[in-house]
Amino acid sequence: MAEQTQLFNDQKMSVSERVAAEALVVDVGSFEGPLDLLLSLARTQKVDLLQISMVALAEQYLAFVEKAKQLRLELAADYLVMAAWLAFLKSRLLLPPDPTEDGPSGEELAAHLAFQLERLEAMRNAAANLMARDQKGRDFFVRGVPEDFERVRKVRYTATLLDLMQGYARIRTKDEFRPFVMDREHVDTMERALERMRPLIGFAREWTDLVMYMPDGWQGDAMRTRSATAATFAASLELVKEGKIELRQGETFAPIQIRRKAVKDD
Amino acid sequence: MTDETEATDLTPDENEQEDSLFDAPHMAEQERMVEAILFASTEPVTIRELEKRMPHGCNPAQAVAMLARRYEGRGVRLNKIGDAWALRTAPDLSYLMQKETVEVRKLSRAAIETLAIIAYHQPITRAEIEEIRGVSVSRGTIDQLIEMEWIRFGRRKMTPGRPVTFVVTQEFLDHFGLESARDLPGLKELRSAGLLDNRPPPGAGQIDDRDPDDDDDDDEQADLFIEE
Amino acid sequence: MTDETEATDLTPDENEQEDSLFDAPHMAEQERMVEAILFASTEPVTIRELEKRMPHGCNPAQAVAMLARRYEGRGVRLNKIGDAWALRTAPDLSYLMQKETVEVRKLSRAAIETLAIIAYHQPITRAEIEEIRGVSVSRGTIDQLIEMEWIRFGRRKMTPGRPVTFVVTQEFLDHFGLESARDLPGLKELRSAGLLDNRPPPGAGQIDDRDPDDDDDDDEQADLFIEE
Repeated sequence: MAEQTQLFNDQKMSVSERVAAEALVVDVGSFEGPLDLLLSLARTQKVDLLQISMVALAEQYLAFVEKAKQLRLELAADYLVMAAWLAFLKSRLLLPPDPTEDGPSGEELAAHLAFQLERLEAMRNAAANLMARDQKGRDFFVRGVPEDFERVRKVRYTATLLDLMQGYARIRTKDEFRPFVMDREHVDTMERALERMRPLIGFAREWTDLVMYMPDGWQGDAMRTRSATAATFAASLELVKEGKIELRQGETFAPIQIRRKAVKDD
Repeated sequence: MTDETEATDLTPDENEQEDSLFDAPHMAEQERMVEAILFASTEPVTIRELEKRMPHGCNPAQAVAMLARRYEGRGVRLNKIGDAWALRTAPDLSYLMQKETVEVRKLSRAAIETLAIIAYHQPITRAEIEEIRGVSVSRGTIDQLIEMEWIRFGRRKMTPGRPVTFVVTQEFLDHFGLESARDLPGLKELRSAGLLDNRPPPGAGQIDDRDPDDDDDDDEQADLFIEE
Repeated sequence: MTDETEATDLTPDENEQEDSLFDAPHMAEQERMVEAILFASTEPVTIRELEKRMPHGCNPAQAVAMLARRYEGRGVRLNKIGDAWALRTAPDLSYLMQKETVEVRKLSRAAIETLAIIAYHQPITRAEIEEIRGVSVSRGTIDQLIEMEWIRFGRRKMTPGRPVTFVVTQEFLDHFGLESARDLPGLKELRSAGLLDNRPPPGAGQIDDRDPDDDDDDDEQADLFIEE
């Protein structure tokens, strides 16, 4: 293979081309992959990329790889893959087409490679042209003092009529609830129940359902009802202990009733 | 250097300049230079500094004067700041420079209560509001409501000190869909509407009335902070 | 009740505004407004945005056109960037601006090429960029371009794997003084030379068994689907 390459090199490559190819080897690190290298090699042919001799290019490339091997340069795998592919391409281009073989012809493959090289070069030129344009911050400038739109974060406050009425209701009934502001919401306490019941039990000459001593507004919500019931019941037990009231229940789950303890008063 | 000569090809004005390599550029060109420099500069630029940056022999003071005339009555004007110059947008257009992002927030409990008291009792003095609320009314709350154009000053009370009163505005009535403040439901109606009975404890209404179970734990703390 | 009627008198501005609710300001005034807004902003401003910020009934497109004429040949010029407009200093005066120049981050060759490939081929997938450059595109390169706001993700391709695509941004256009990506230098020539075609390698079957024609169909379909 190397011999063959050498042969073709002698035939098809001028000395200067070979020297150029060899010079590139030293620089292998600066190439961005095989396509980049191929483009550099193609430029040494000094012809339009469309007229480039793919056979010659393949040979230049193979010579490059050969040289790298001699210099014991580690070539990345993709360079070797490209070398194998170019060797294949070259044989396709040089040998008469084998009618039994499928796939694209050597000419088609070569044309595509030429297209790729041409496209890469076109993109490089485009990139250079782009960077040569007038650029913001280098050739033209934006306003130095951006009076950037003052972002007025306008907060619009809103409220509904319901909020308003509830707010008012809250204030107008505040007196009743004022002492309890710091209490846990939804939780009635025994202390509160006691406070509520003490002034009332004086009037409880008759048996009255304990439910009557539940705080206003605590029915309806299951959780609050439960809490208020427990608190009221606990308070009633406390009052019994203090000897202030009597407690009775007709049967299981019947209403619990209380009455002022008659003994003391009478 | 090459920049300059290339540049002259770009603008026809500059061709004339070429003949006069040793003369200063035309005044029209000097005006352009001043314009570009002032536009791009992050700070006001003095005449001295302009002189330093412009080609030799320029008369920046004259160029600045020409530029100032050119911008007269425009959306941008040339301002003198100390002994330096800067291009700034015309002050009468400053309203265009604001980008409003409106964020809708619920009014604080203090504000709602104050507003409610004013609505139900107007005209009412600040002292009277405080008496009803049982806490002092912060200046901020009143200011906020005035700024929202929901309340405004009413006439002064003919009591000692002639305190100002507050009343609600048409804007307020519009917002709440009321024809007049007298349309506000009375206490009795509030009660029959269940607003008094089923009232949430203080603080709860502020967050969300509908789901009282959620804010069990927060409420006590919230209460501590809400009152100003 | 008298209070309420007084309330409306509080905002005098509204009276004036009311008159002009149906008449937009004069075109000369609209031009001033556009000038002030564009002048104040470092970013290009779209016609839509101008419309939003100007009083109701204005015709910013016409005002911008008038303004563009006014700034012709001046030290500052009005650039069209996509459907947005921005005032920028005239490039021929760049030699005066050295002071303003900000050190532009040096881009690697890979980054510059990748940028150009995206600009000329957009929307383009990473695999397609790699096919053109013949090497893999490092994440850092893409990240850098995204961070500079020169490229952004475009829509996904409707090909297997639905790869993301990259497109250039308005900031890219603004930076290079382009009105649109169609104005890229040499774009027409490259296209007519077929260098912007997505030409699959012959016998792509080695990698991908589908008939190359199939790909074309897919692309067309992709376009159909993307609209949603």
